[in-house]
Amino acid sequence: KSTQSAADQNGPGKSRLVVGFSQIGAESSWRTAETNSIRSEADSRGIELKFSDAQGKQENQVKAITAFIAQKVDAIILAPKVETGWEPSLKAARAAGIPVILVDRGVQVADDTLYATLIASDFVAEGRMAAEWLAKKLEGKGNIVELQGTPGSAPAIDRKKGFEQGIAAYEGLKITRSQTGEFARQTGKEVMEAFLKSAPGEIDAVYAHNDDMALGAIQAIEEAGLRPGTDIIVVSIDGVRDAFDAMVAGKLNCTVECNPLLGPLAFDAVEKAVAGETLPKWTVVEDRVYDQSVAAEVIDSRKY
Amino acid sequence: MTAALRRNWPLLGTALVLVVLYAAASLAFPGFASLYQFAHLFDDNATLGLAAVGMTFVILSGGIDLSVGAVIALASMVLALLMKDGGWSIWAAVPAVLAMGAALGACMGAIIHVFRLPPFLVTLAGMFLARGAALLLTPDKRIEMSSKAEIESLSSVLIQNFNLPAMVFLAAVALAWAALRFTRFGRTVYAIGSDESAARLMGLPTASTRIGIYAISALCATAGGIVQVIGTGAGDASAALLLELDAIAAVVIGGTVLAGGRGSVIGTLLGVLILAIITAIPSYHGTLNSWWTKIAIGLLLLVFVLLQRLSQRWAAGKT
Amino acid sequence: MSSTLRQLIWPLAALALLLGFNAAFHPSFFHFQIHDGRLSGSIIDVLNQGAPVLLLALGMTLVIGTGGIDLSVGAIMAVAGAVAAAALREHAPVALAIAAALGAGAAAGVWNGSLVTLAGIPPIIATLILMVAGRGVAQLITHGETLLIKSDSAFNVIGRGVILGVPVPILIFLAAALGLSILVRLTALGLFIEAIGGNEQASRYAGVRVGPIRLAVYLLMGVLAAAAGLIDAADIAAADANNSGLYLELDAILAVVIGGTALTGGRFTLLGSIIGAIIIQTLSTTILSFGRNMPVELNLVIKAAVVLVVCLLQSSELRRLLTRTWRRSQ
Amino acid sequence: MSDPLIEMRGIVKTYPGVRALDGVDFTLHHGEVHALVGENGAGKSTLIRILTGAERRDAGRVLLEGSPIEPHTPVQAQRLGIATVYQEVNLVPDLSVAENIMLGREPRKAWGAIDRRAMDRRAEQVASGLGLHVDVTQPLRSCSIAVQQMVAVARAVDQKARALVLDEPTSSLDAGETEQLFALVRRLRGQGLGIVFITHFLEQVYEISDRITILRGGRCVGTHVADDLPRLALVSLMLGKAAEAAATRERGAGEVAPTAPRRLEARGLWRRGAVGPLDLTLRAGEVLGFAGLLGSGRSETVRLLFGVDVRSGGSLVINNRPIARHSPRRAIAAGMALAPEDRRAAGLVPELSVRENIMLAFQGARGWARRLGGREQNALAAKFVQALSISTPDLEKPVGQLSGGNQQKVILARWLLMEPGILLLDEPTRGIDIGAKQQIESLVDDLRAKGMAIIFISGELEEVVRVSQRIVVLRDRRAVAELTGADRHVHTVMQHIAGETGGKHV
Ligand SMILES: Nc1ncnc2c1ncn2[C@@H]1O[C@H](COP(=O)(O)OP(=O)(O)OP(=O)(O)O)[C@@H](O)[C@H]1O
Ligand SMILES: Nc1ncnc2c1ncn2[C@@H]1O[C@H](COP(=O)(O)OP(=O)(O)OP(=O)(O)O)[C@@H](O)[C@H]1O
Ligand SMILES: [Mg+2]
Ligand SMILES: [Mg+2]
Repeated sequence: KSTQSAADQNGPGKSRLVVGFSQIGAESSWRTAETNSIRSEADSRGIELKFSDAQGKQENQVKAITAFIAQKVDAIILAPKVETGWEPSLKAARAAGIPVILVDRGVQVADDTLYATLIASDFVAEGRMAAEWLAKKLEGKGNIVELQGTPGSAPAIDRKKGFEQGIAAYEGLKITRSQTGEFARQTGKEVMEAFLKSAPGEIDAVYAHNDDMALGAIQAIEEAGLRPGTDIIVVSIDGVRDAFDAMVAGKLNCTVECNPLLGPLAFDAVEKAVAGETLPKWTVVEDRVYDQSVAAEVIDSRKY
Repeated sequence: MTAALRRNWPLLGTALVLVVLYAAASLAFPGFASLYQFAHLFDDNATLGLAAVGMTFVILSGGIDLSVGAVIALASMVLALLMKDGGWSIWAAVPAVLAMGAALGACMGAIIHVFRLPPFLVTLAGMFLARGAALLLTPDKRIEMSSKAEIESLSSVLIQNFNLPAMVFLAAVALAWAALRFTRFGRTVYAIGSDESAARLMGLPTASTRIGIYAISALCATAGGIVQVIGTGAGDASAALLLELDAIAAVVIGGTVLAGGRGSVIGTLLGVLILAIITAIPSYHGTLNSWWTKIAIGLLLLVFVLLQRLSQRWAAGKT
Repeated sequence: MSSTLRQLIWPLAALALLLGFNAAFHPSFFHFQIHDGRLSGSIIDVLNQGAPVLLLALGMTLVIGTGGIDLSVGAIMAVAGAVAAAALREHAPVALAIAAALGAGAAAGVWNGSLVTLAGIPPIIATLILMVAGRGVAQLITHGETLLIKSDSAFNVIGRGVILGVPVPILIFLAAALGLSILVRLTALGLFIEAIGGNEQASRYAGVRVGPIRLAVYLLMGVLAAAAGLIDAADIAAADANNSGLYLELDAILAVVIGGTALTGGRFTLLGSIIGAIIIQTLSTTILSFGRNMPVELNLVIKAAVVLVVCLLQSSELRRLLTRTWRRSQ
Repeated sequence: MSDPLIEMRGIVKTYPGVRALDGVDFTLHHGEVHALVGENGAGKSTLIRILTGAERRDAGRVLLEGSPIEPHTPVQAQRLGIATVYQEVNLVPDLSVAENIMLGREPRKAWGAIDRRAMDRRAEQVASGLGLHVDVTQPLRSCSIAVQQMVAVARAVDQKARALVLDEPTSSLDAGETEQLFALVRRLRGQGLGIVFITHFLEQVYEISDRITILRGGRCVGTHVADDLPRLALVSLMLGKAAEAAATRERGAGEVAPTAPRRLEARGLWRRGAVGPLDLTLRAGEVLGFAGLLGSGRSETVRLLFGVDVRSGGSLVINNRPIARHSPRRAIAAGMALAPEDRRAAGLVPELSVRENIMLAFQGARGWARRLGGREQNALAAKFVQALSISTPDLEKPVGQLSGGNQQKVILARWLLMEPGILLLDEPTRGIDIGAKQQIESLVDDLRAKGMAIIFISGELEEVVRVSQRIVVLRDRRAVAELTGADRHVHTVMQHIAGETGGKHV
């Protein structure tokens, strides 16, 4: 096997698997949970992990893949920042005989044999689940404001698309305002403040593309003298620990889980790919809806 | 001979650090010394490199250009828009985008020169303008076009592991070197940076040169944007955020004095390579969290600048 | 006194124009109401949300006055927020957490100041180092997570509290502005800063303590940035190492320049910088309050226009050109 | 008679608050050296800047060989044949000597690239034609000011000029270099060039010029053939009053009693690559003059004494207190003051007001916390503005807008306010008109009489001899002689400077 010699170099005596992991960054607690999951899984399987944090820049991810290829790792795990621009890197990896496993977001390539598999949630489905829960809660009628994720990112596009599909069936549900909160708590809060100012008393619900923005919005609502979770329904996606805390406190109504604990799935795929097995192109990660009714029970079992 | 050596000391110092850094990384990490990685130091940093080449002109003239990152993003968006929505061929779109970039830079240069405004501010305004325009172009902030055959054929050009972006970068370095050393324009750039009022009194064309300097900087950034589209197959309105700071760092590490008048584009090339190595190392090391990467880059920058200060003092002490 | 007024006339005009625009298209901008004993309304929002930039602009004025610049203030904000949140998580008393954060800001300022004064590194590069590494330090403290602060913690008063109907961030800013004005004009600090910015070598020959004063100015900047970071963290009851203070250094520098202090150092005006910061914040608030009719990105374009226009208005060169054409046409 | 080379008629120029030129007429003929003289702020530099397009006139006409010209920039003036060497050296320090001479006119190869070798060769020729022998490839910043000045002349001369303007070209040249420059000027005059020459050295005016135009307060008060205008008449035209004192000042009082308290004592003081070792004693109530050629180390010595430069060895005692680690602050605290030679770079903060510049050192010594009140500041500043007759519309005028001489006086005011025991004056009279110069000289006398200890540096030997009780001659960065009493003669000093005293070195 061509990677054997590299493995020898890296691990004295025994041939440990060496895997490169190019992560986007540490911009949210969700992503940190994903990173930790992959790291601890590598540890427990005795795999040497080359971790590289791109600090939110695709350029850095391209550099990381270069470095992984030059080091002749056995496999590469890539959490792509955006969907395009990976072709040259993926081709180089294939030329070097290194399989690439994509996690949490897909890429657009003409030739889908360039990567081994994608392990990710279905963002469109998440948006749809959120919409369905909200429709039920509002009984099909109400004004919704939307806090979008970073413009152009796959989760922002898909969660918007899924949500719009979900509410399409209900004529009484309308998105009255929609603006980007950049997936960040502070921006989420500022945008929500502006929403509340410009349409006082007309907002029934908030749909946020992630928990951080929802938590910012909750504060804006409180400062405007309203009760989040009661006067204005708040729905978001991700299911991080803070969101469960907020649900227990009655301020957040519902969060759609987007499971970041991809480590086990990812390394299963790595081992299979290195062994030469073919994998399905998309391994869908199962997500669930959590609302206040179950929050208190499950909160202690949450890992992130 | 020794005089020439002394005059070029900052450049030699930078080269020395580069060699030591490269050697140390090669010894510490298997695979680092490969031709593949070497070529990719240029490939993966071509956009930064191009921006830094343009920035060299600006800093040599005693100015600064904060707009380059935004201009890169704008150029990539406009190119993608022209080709995708406008149906332009790449051979028509590239010159058009280059012309747009140069015009934008020329405008900034003209405002700086005519109204005697600080470059920091004018280019900061330019940065907001270009970034804002790029973001406003499409609601998605990104234009995918990897399926375009023209882009694909360009992105697969490869000579000895060096791809098109790397070649454009190296060509820009060579051109800039010749322009700075062997043209009146180039010498006037140094003269303006050294003492602008003197340059004016000496009858040098300060107005056209200053406008040219900022046009070149924006032109290089635009080329960086084009190269980025070729490399990634997309126009991206949030590309190259704060890349100007890396470009400035590369120029300064390359021995060009921020106050202007002294330095060279060869130094900039070395500076870009040093930054390239520094950012590649964490991927080899493999256990650094992102915060450690940031801290490490900060510290390396510190060590570097301090070394440079010491070498400057040493050189000054010798004269 | 009249020369100060002349200096401020253009920034004031720009602010008036902006407010006039709001009055015309968005009359509710000027409404005030009292809500739960809390004064609210867009104008209060501007000051409240603008408090961090206002604090940064105060410090940045002094730094720029000495001919320097500080790119690291955004990162210092993140560090301060992280320190406070980490301390609170360890059940430190609120006062201790605040002191620790301000101390961290002071340390960052001393670091910057030392690089500039002792090592002689140009300020833009010296502070670039901390701009890059500082956010890393903040993330190191928070382990990359958003550190939550208990929503009932007394700490959050800094960001959300109200005293006599006025939001606490505004009060913090007012106190800082007043304190700094006194410090700068009733002592000789202002003269020394302007002398150093105007001609460092001459100041040294005249026996001004150039090094210590530079250092003190960066230290002050660090403390003010930390205060801004505390407001930011208390406002959202969390320390967000990734986003706190991001790009705020640019806004602060802009505020100073729009206010009429030259980037080359020397003569500075705190009042001008305050007006500059208010202009910048009013812009964002205006655009946000227009909702979906105006994309947020427009903020950037308008900011660019404002910067250019205000700078052009202040440029004596433009005035010279205009008077000349005017005279010719006569 | 053919048209004059240059004719300026009724030139008016106002700056905010100042009428710098008020209807000035000036005529320059072919083949003459025409001196332009006047007190500081008389408007000489302004007139020149208007002639050369660096500044716009408000009214008036400029004719070149009979036809009106309107140069908007120095380049246009240059194309018309008017070349200029400005008062402050205006070259590009980071480029090479050759480039500074050739910039804008570099020889180029067929395809437009600069032919650097040809350029160096050509520059070498031009420079050596002027008696300037330097490595033309070295950066200009590594050359002395004198060499830089010569390079500026070389550049101007090499441009096929018809008229050459020299604004105080000799203020930082030593006698030999001045002579070299004059030889060149005469040669150019022989070739038919018209040369405008500005200087404050009256000897030089008479040595080189054919005609003299005198400006006073922005007005032209006369143009005379040099040989027909007695010095005294010239001086009184400049000052607007009979100024006999200027010509008849007595040599300074005799020796100081060896019992007078020692203010400053240096033993074996030196700095690597700069000066010394040096032994020096300075007593209360004496003026110690430093004489020497340019670059002999006078400025470096006072900088060392003041703690600007760090010494490599030796001891220094100020007012009986040994000074170990030295700095300007310590020097000031010990009662020392230095008016530096380069007032633009090391003296003034140009955008700060006259008041603030005067108060700077005083406030610096008080520290930041103890600010002097506004009223006291105004009173003190006003007192010194009056005492030194600094001409400024008000105390709040930015000092950068004053003329050179008045700027120098502001620096003196700054230090006199401190009532220092020891005053170091490095070229306090350089670039200053006769009136101001005389004032400063008598001020030095008064201060000495009050018991101050003063070190006085001047490029003008007569002046050093006039004001000092004791003269230390420096040569090649070392003290080579100390002259007291009757030895203080210009002639003796010159012999020591030249090293012609039979080898008995101190
Ligand atoms: N840029 C300026 N702005 C305002 N006033 C100025 C400016 N330049 C010169 N002046 C004023 O114009 C007058 C003439 O100055 P100028 O420099 O021509 O004098 P000068 O004769 O060359 O004096 P010096 O011998 O000291 O060089 C002075 O009162 C000076 O203060
Ligand atoms: N003509 C020259 N040739 C070479 N070096 C020179 C020349 N003039 C000055 N220098 C350099 O400049 C340094 C500073 O000289 P310094 O200013 O102390 O001399 P000075 O006697 O005070 O002359 P000045 O009359 O210019 O004040 C000297 O150490 C010398 O190295
Ligand atoms: Mg003059
Ligand atoms: Mg000297």
